[in-house]
Amino acid sequence: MLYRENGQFKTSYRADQQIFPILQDRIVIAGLLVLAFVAVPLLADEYLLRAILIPFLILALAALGLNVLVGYCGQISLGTGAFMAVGAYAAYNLQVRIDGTPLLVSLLFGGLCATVAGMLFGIPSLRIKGLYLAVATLAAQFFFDWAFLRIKWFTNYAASGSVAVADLNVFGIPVVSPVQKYLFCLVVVVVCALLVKNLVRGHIGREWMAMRDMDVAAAVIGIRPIYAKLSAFAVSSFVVGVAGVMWGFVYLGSWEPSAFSIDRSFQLLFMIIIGGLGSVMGSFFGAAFIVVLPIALDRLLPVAGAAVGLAVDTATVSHVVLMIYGSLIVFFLVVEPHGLARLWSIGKDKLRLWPFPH
Amino acid sequence: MGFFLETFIGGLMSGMLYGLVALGFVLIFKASGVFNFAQGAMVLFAALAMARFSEWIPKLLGLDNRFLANLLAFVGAMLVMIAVAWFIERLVLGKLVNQEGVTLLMATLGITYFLDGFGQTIFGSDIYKIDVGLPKEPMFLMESLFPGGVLINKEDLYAAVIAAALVIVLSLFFQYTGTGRALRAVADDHQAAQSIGIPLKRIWVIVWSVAGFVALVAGIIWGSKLGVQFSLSVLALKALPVVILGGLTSVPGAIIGGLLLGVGEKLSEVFVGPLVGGGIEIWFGYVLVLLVLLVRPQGLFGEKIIDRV
Amino acid sequence: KEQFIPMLSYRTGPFAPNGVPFANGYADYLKLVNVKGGMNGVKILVEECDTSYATDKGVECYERLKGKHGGASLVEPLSTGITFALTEKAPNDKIPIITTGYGRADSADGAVFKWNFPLLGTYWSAADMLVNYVGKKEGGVANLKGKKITLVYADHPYGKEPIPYLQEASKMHGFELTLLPVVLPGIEQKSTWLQIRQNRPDYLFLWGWGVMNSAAIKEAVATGYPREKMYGVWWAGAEPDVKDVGASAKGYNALTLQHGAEPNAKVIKDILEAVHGKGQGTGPKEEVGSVLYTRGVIAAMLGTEGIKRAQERYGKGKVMTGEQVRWGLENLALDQKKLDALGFAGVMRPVSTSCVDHRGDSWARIHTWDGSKWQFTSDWLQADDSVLKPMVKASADKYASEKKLTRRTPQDCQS
Amino acid sequence: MILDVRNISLAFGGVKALTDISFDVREHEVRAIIGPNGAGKSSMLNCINGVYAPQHGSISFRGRTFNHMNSRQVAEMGIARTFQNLALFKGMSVIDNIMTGRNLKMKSNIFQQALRIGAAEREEMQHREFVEHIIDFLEIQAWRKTPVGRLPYGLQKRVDLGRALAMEPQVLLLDEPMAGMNVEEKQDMCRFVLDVNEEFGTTIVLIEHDMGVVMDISDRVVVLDYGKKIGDGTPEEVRRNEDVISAYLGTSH
Amino acid sequence: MSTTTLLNVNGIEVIYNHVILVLKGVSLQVPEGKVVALLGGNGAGKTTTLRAVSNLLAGERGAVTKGSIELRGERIEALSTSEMVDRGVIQVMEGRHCFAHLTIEENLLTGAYTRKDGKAAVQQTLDKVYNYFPRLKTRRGSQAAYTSGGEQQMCAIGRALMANPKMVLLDEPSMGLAPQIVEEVFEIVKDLNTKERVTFLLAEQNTNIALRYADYGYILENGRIVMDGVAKDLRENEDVKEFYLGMGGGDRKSFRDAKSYKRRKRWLA
Ligand SMILES: Nc1ncnc2c1ncn2[C@@H]1O[C@H](COP(=O)(O)OP(=O)(O)OP(=O)(O)O)[C@@H](O)[C@H]1O
Ligand SMILES: Nc1ncnc2c1ncn2[C@@H]1O[C@H](COP(=O)(O)OP(=O)(O)OP(=O)(O)O)[C@@H](O)[C@H]1O
Ligand SMILES: [Mg+2]
Ligand SMILES: [Mg+2]
Repeated sequence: MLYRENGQFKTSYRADQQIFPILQDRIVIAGLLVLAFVAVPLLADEYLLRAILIPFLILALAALGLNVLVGYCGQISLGTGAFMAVGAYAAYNLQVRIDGTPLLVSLLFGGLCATVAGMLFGIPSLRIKGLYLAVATLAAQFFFDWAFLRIKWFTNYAASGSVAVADLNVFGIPVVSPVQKYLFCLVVVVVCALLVKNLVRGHIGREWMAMRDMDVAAAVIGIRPIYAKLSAFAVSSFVVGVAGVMWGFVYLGSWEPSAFSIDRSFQLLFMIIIGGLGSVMGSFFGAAFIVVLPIALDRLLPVAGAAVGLAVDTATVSHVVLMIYGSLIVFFLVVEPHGLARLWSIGKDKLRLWPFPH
Repeated sequence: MGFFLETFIGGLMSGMLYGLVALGFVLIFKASGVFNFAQGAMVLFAALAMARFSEWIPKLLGLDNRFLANLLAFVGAMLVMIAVAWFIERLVLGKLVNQEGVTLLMATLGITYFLDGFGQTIFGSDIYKIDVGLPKEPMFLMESLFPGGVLINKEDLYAAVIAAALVIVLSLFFQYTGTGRALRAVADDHQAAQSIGIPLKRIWVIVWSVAGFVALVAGIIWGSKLGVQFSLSVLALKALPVVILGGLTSVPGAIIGGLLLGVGEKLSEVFVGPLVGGGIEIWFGYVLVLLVLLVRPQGLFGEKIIDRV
Repeated sequence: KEQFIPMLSYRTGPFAPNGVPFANGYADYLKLVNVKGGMNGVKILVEECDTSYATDKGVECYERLKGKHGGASLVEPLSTGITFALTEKAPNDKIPIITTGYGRADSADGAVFKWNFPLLGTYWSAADMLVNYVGKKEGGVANLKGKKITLVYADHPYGKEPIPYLQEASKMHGFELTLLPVVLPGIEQKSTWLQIRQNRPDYLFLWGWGVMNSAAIKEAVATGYPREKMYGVWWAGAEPDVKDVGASAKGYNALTLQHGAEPNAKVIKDILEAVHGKGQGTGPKEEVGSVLYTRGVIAAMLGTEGIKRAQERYGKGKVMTGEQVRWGLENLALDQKKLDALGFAGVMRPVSTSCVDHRGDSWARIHTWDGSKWQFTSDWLQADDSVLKPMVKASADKYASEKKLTRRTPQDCQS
Repeated sequence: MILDVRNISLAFGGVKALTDISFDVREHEVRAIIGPNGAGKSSMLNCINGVYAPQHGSISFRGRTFNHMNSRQVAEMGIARTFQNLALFKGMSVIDNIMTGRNLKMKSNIFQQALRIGAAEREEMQHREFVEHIIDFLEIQAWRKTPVGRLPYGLQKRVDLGRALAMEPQVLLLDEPMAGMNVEEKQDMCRFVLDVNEEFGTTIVLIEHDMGVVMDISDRVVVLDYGKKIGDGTPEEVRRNEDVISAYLGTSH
Repeated sequence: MSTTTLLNVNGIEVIYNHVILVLKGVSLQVPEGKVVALLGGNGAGKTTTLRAVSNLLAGERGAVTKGSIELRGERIEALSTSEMVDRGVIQVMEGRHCFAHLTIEENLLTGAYTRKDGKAAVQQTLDKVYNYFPRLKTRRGSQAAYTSGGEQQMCAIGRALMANPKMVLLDEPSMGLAPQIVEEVFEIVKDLNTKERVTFLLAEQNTNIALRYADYGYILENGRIVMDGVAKDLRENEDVKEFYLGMGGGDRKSFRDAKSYKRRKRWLA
């Protein structure tokens, strides 16, 4: 009975168009934000921050960016890793070449360079669709992989092709300790999520979705495919580029192109599919599923094994983790093919009706 | 010139082998509209089964005949692949009828993880050997024409012949039999296919079994070339541009796409690669495909993409 | 009271065939130490984490393990990619990184890389020894002039490490260097070998890992390139690399990280008896003493010896902190006597490190596959530090300036 | 004369969908296009709004003549349409679907939208209000936030109409808007169409197979058969036309 | 009714997506060899009822949660669609659903997938279908996606007939068809019904014609059966006349002056 929207009347369209129109949702979200901004930094240990929350946040950001393109605009991309790499290497080069570039400037620069790259490789989308388009973006993926590996200038002539960045700070506040890094990521992610959410509920977002759902009809009501698709590529690659910068600068600190390999692209695509295409929330669910679950399984399994008196060796654990993980993916898809975000909203629908079944 | 020819032929051979993996993709896509990400894992799984069976069976039965051992192992591995197909239908696809392409793609990813883990658990993760007697030595042609002759791998040649035979049989099957037509119908619209009584369950088990068979053949050929090991599963990535170049729905396209790509890759790497630091074949193929798609968005032999209001 | 050593391994993924024996050797040796009463009474606690040779998984493992059980005393990342990532983290966490025969070559410079220990050898020293060895075959390095050497390498930080040295050497000795990258996992190498067939290099160096090595040898067979002219680095010279090629791989050479397959070494026998004999072996008995297994044993030994060395200064029988272990590793003095006592006679030569030299002496031999096993075919080789030192220093300086680090002062060396 | 179609021919390979079709549409009238299945009615609409490019002929809109227009231009000139096979944006809610119809009129740039301040926000509210009027008008308030994919067929048709109306078009092309509806719903739909026609002066071009509807609400009728025009005139004239009777109406009407 | 009951739907409830309750206890009987019409406005649940019978709900993430469905006394909820087709029950889906990439002829031939009586017999049925819909014959070689809406509708109906069914569930067969073709389709229904004793359950918006050809009718509103009766009686019913036949007060009203107010339906009171 707690979750009811009865009695909450909207008196203006503005109120009706809020991101969370239901009061209870707003309370929950506010609670989450407090948790994330206050409780987590106070309570979480270094491992949780460094190895789970920071990569979770950054990959969620990248997934969010990809979701704009795939989930909202319907253009399948397997070049996310490449656009992350473009962001990271662009920002790195700016740092190396102009001493004392502020982190935020690098971040934006990385994002912008990724935007340009994204739009360039988005051009074929005007002609190529669906899975076929995946190849265009794969071309980007492999091309940039190669370029950062082979063109020495990008890595500032580092012998192994691996680059590293020095200590970071924002407006003089250092971003070094896990808590600082975490908070920095959190702020960037929240801001980006908000901006993206605004876009997708604005008219540009509707253009993207229209393009995705029925492009001929979209054209008939006056949406220009070029504009809609390329703007989706641009926004998406910008966010992805920023995530790339963060992945390199904040999470890894030192990286080589394989940090942004095709595996990363697939990983991100899987995040948004399992999380929910066309859902900002879904990006976070998906990232959590794909980042956290294997780690959790990996840690739980030996404990569980020990509990039943089985000493499982590392290899078996890894293999069993793979099997359970694969099964869970299938399981969740069977329960809800549209991803965790949809599962979540169905859950809410049920809650709304509770205690009646329908 | 001799070298050019050699590279060209080398490309053709590689391409044929890519095509073989690509064929598995095409089969499943054409027959169920599923882009089967697990094809690579299936190749690995089949090859592992084959390699281990051909090792275990002689031990178990005290057999000393390599041919017989291989034959038994092949049958065993095929049975395993049929079982895999059956389970996949039962536990995964059967429950995802009429869902969108991405959902099914994702489900096949789940299958990939599972097969990777499962295969390594029961078959181990070492390098294993498949020896079906494919010759390893090189063969030199036209030695009178070019110094050193033109090198061809006999192994590749055999593989290419097998691949070609498979393709011909499968293309005929799709084009000219009622079941082939039914398969294409399923790919277009699961629900409508169901509504006219096409038994999806049975069809899917059959198709996945055939794909399992193709995976097994690819696994044996690649495995006997390279040894059977986890990396075989990344072959799927090699097959990706091939399927798309040939067209997702075309059986001959898989092979022709493979040939074109193989040749393009090798020629570019050998003749252009050194100028820019090498390693370009990995992206060159994709750029090549991209260019083709700009002219033919459905790939060379794919069915025209329908967009109509 | 236990000393915690985290263990990053990869028993899954494309590199598992090579990762497993190493990990088993590493684990078994630590078990052996415990069976023998620990390090001056301090038992070792091991926790393993699987990285699949992937950098981000490795980093997660590191983060997971570093603070456990009172803190990790050292870490062996077992991947050049992971090493690069951890190099940035170690100074904050104060955990020394041991990279036996891998990692970044310039980290031999302890004055900049305070926490890295590329013990026994780096890829530059490996390349140096190979060049000198084939030079000697030609009757002196001077005769390398005009010769063709091709490097087939994994397109990965690992494979790229030797390139700066080889380029330098090709300038110095006048040989023609061709670089042929192979994308990992390296199963498709046809174009590489077509180029080799055309180019017909006099020597071929192979910087591969995992299935890439056996694929390379198979391609060599298929294109008729003589295996005798092929020289692998020490990560391309183990049983899994040649096993399934069998007789066709005969004649293939590889540099060793001092040791080869050592089934007869005392330490291996000890392990068989005290660990496997009690049913506590980590892997199958057959692989004990194989090349990569032995390397795991050595890597583990270097770690424990570093800890023991630290105990000499900070108190025997005590659990050492990462910082103390770092001192121990930096002042390693493994002489022949100690090695003999540990059971490593004939397996490896003495090593000693210092504040500026985190690598120690780099020795190696060549071993050759005779169709069924590895056999030493050369004398001891040693890297020529007169060439390497300046290169290491220059590279380390560049790193320092990028990271805004200053070289350690002599006082710091005492800490 | 708001729309003038002259000598349009369109063929797909061997299939002649339209041969030399000419007709005109007067300002403010309801113009029906009828004909047997496959006669080329939908293709005609597709030519008018730029989805198909006819091989011959031209189309004038308010005196401007085009051989081929692109869809965007057509939309800008004020021609909207609905689709025979429901081309709704399936993943979007009813409101969003109709809001896309307002897209041409929304001007704020991407940055304003990202921040959702000032102009962007105001614009959004303004158009939302307009869309609410349409929703009220079509009586689909209860489904506002439902994803259209889940609506029953008939309601989807209404949303399709709503989306076209949101463009405030001068000419509205309707492709079988009443297919799959029962009489009561058809009556509603006719009411909507006539209201639009009367209140906003929108010109209507309508394809429909229900002769009752066509004869009742249209001012003039074009009859196509196998891509050819076989009749043109008021409902009464068409009803008496022998060709039309034999090709399409049959005797029962 | 003297004939046996072929299909017996007994108080079924259907829920989509675990939350949306669409059918709230629908019961109906279809006697063997009769034509039964299922009428009702948009969203009443006609399609859902048919899907429940032919077991196509799963693909829409719907499920029958209560009640039972029997075919010749056999419970069929657990059967798959293809097993239903084996038992002679076939559905023509709403919205055409032709196989877009297959040609019209291939579409029709897939319809005969379950037939075991040989090529000649199939060819005969094919000729029969072409005979019913000559338009299809002229378009036989083109891919279904490129045919007009009406042609696709004919294709979908023809495809179902290719299976030689015993019972056909027709979902809005008249949609998008030209008037004579609609008449034609219902003539076919009558033809098959009388000559081959094929049973029909048809969901149809065109109440007028449906009630002319049907023997019995059910009216569905909001997931409930609100009225049923012999077709002739229904045609005479005042409410049906007004709401479904558009003949309030006896005569057909012009669409031009159709009411713009709503009268409450009596059965909703
Ligand atoms: N896949 C689905 N998911 C959720 N709800 C659905 C789904 N399909 C139908 N519905 C809902 O079920 C109700 C009944 O739909 P149904 O399609 O059965 O109606 P109908 O009587 O066939 O209408 P129409 O005459 O418009 O075809 C509608 O309210 C619709 O919104
Ligand atoms: N894109 C296309 N490619 C090939 N043929 C087409 C295409 N579009 C339409 N046709 C053919 O052109 C003819 C006219 O089609 P159209 O859709 O205009 O018919 P229609 O009059 O709207 O019929 P209906 O009343 O059945 O909707 C049909 O025979 C159709 O098959
Ligand atoms: Mg039409
Ligand atoms: Mg319906």
